[in-house]
Amino acid sequence: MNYTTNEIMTVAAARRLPDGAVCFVGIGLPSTAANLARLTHAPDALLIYESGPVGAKPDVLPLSIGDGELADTADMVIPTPEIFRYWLQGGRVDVGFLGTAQIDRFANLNTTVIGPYDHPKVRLPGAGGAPEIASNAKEVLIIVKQSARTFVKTLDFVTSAGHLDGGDARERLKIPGKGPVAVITDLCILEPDPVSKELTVVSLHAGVSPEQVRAATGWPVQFAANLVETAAPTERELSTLRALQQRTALAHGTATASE
Amino acid sequence: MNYTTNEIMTVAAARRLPDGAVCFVGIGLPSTAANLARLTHAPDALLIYESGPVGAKPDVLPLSIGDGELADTADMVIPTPEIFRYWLQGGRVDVGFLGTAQIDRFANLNTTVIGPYDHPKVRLPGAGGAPEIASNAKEVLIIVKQSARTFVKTLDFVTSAGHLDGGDARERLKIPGKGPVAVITDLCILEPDPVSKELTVVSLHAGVSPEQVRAATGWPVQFAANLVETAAPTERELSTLRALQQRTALAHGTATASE
Amino acid sequence: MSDIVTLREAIAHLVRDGDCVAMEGFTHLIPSAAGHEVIRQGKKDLYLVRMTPDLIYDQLIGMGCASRLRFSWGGNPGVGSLHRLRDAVERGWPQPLALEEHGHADMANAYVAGAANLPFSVLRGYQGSDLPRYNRNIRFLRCPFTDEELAVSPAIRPDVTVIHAQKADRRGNVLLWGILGVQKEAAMAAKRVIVTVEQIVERLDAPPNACILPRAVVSAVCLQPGGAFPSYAHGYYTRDNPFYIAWDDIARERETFLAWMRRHVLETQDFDEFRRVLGETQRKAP
Amino acid sequence: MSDIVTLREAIAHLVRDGDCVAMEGFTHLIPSAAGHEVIRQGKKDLYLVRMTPDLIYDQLIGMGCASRLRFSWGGNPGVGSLHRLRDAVERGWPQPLALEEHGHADMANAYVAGAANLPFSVLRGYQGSDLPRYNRNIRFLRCPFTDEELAVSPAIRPDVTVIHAQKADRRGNVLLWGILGVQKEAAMAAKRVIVTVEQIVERLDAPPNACILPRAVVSAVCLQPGGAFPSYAHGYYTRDNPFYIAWDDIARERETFLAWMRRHVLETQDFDEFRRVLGETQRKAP
Repeated sequence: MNYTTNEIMTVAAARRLPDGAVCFVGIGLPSTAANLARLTHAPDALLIYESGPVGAKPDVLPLSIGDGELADTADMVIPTPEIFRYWLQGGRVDVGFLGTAQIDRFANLNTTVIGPYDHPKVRLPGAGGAPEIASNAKEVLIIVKQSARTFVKTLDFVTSAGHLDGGDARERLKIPGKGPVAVITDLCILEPDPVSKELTVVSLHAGVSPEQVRAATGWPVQFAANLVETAAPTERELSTLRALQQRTALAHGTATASE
Repeated sequence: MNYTTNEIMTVAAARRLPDGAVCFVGIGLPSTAANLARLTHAPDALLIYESGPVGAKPDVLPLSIGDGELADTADMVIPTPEIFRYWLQGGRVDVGFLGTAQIDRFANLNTTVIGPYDHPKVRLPGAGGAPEIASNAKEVLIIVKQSARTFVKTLDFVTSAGHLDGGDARERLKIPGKGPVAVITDLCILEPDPVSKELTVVSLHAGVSPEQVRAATGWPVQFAANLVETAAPTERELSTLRALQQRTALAHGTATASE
Repeated sequence: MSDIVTLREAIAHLVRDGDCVAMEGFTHLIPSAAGHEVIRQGKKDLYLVRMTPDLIYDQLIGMGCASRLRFSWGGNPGVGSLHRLRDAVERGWPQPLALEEHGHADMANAYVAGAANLPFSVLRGYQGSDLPRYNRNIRFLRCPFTDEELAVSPAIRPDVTVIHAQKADRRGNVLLWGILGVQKEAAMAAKRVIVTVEQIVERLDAPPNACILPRAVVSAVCLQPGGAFPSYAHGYYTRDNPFYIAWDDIARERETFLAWMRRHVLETQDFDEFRRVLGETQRKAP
Repeated sequence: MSDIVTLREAIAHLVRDGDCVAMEGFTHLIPSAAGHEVIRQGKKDLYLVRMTPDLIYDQLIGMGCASRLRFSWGGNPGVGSLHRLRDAVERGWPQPLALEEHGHADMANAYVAGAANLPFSVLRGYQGSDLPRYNRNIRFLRCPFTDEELAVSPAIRPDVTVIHAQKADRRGNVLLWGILGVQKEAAMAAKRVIVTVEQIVERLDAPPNACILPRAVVSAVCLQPGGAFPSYAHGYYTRDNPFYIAWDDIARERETFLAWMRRHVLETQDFDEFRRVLGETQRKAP
């Protein structure tokens, strides 16, 4: 079965969400992956959106973080402060699912500015919930398209802490969560080295060469000794994802909801 | 029309609640007075009970602070933390209506212990919401039966601040609310002196002599120069109060709900 | 993730001697059945927490289950004193009870802080009150922006919170409505949560923005219709006011209290049998 | 106590130049009609606050109404950038915009603190983030009990909070449901509150424990059906996703933006006329 790089990225990300996990979901790619997981191997994953829905089971993907579909299908809808205070800060979120504009070798994230903060070249939307998801979720999954513009040597701004300067930096700052445990891209899967915490390519998607990954990474990226190929999407994963995206496009009158 | 000392106390207290006021209501006498006010001159008073009802309009008086009748008749029922945080501490309560076990000449209140704290003669129920009602409500009304056991020279314990040691003591501590503006008893009405803040008898209920008040007060109580007689309950006040108490007795199978 | 189990199992597995236990309820939905089961199982040395300790706390204290109490108002609502609480505080019977006393606003804040996983709560209060003199856990700090002085208290983080609710679904999601008190915050603040319910249903059919505790925060759901007696469950039954009045007599003396507890709680298997026996002894009473 | 007035009157009397204004909505119930009226009345020098500034804030900023913005995520949800916000920040057009940037959790906390009349909020967060380096209002303090370090921010206390809701009754009590965002907290934190509503009814007929703003906290209620367009009002109409996409083109260049604002907002009397004119210009568009 043929599939696109976006599809394998989404499928590979979805697979990392354990069934039964409480998952704090960002809009866009994270939301697509989390819902794909829910519709395949993780029917009991509890999806939380920062606008208030807990246990959302959208039939079509939300275009915005506060779509009515999320409220209609949720186990409950609570005020946003409770989401952040009782659920996220409360230590009840197992997995935080994030996207980003820039990422560095220790999976620190920038969603604030390109260029200097006071005279930005590009003013990005900003932190949103990411800094506290990055610190308080028990673990963090990052899903992002890979390019040298995105995977940079030095972030222009650290919005959300990954593994900071590596090693036990998070523990030293007493950050509650474990931080990023995987970065899933359209080319490969990276995981932090157990000791140095530097992102290491552990799995290449079929047909992707190490050179392609190197070219799309702004630092000399490490590859795991036991580098594997990402298992291709199963027919069920692919058909579920495509049906979800088709329903979404039909509902929203757009084909771009998953991007 | 004949009336009891309890009735004139309740009626006199009810009259002090302005129409339209947001009123934080304690159970017992305060609740009776606040509801009498609502049923007579103050139909737009918004009654708040600490268990959660806002805008309660009970047809029968609650026996407990969380009776179902309060929830059924309220404009809304919110969690207790919101009552204390957003409404009381939020500065949205115009009048706090309190009872007490002991009161001193500056209208400080004790509802904690009789005797030493660590070896109490009588362990009273405790603070409840009173300390923060006493400090955060814009003004405080106190309704309590008068006796030398209750009106004491020195409190065994200051649970809730009245005017502390008098004068501008509250301002000096930056307490937000004005504090007690009147104490309504079964004998008289006392108000703090505008400058010294010492409680002063401003109105005697009909048939009560200054000697009776002195005997029921544990300090040499002051009388206002322009001491007046409390206006007798009107027929409407009295019939409304009696009907309320009758409905209450019928509903609860007890005649003591208003005490 | 919540399991649907018997109350006996839930208390046996989830409440341990020495635990900090919050059995909350603001006159509504008081977890009386769960309180009885804690007494039946003879739990010891509990650190009880509650804004408004009432009859079940009087029973737990009088039966020697508790060594410490954090609270803000301890009384029989609408009736008067809790005689067993007073006996423990005034005369150390059946054992001394250490008190940590706060105001309601402070307790409510401290549950909110616990639910939010903060170590302390901030309150605009206690000015001029003697409470901070007797409770070293009420402290003060200055606002880093305005320099105002504010009171702080340690957050409440119960080992176990026990509440009663109207409904659960078969997956363990819990719905409550009416007067909510601090139940939701007490549950969110706790390590383990036990919920007794009036009813277990296929679907909650909750209105929008209802107060729900999702199964992810509930450790055990126990079906116990009538489990809030003598308190009430909105939509199911009303408050048994005469029982609150009767409790004043039962609890006033140690002997009557112990005899009543023996007959009604220790010698009964569960809350259903308690209700049957209580019905019998009440019929026999004059 | 709330009065039922026209939106024009409410904005004229309750929003003043230089005010701190929170027009909240978390993609649901966004007070678009009220935002337009602020622009029509040419309010100046506003200190805007919002977790998720979107199209109406883009419009307010592009029309020169705002000099300062406290926020945590500024974008066109599901689409991309806010071009007018970016132009103000990147190139100071039509005037510079001072940013006070926080995370969502911090903003939500700061509204809660404001509603609770506390001067600051406490957050477990920002460790390792650069945000505190660029926002001097994010500070740190130590817990007086555990010595842990926690972040603090100034509470949000808007002069005016503006929200949209589904229903009000004739006395001015307001009911909203569905995704609530921080609207209730933003309202409780404010000195003055304006609420536009889809409908004014005799009785709210709210379910138990619904999200209600009683008239005691509402300054003005304005009937404005459709007032959340292009956002949605749960139970009334859905989100106009194509308009969000179209906004990207409208707002990308200063000239197209100004022409659009002139034709659709400045030259219309109210939101009803805006909707009519928009319908016409959309039909004329290819």
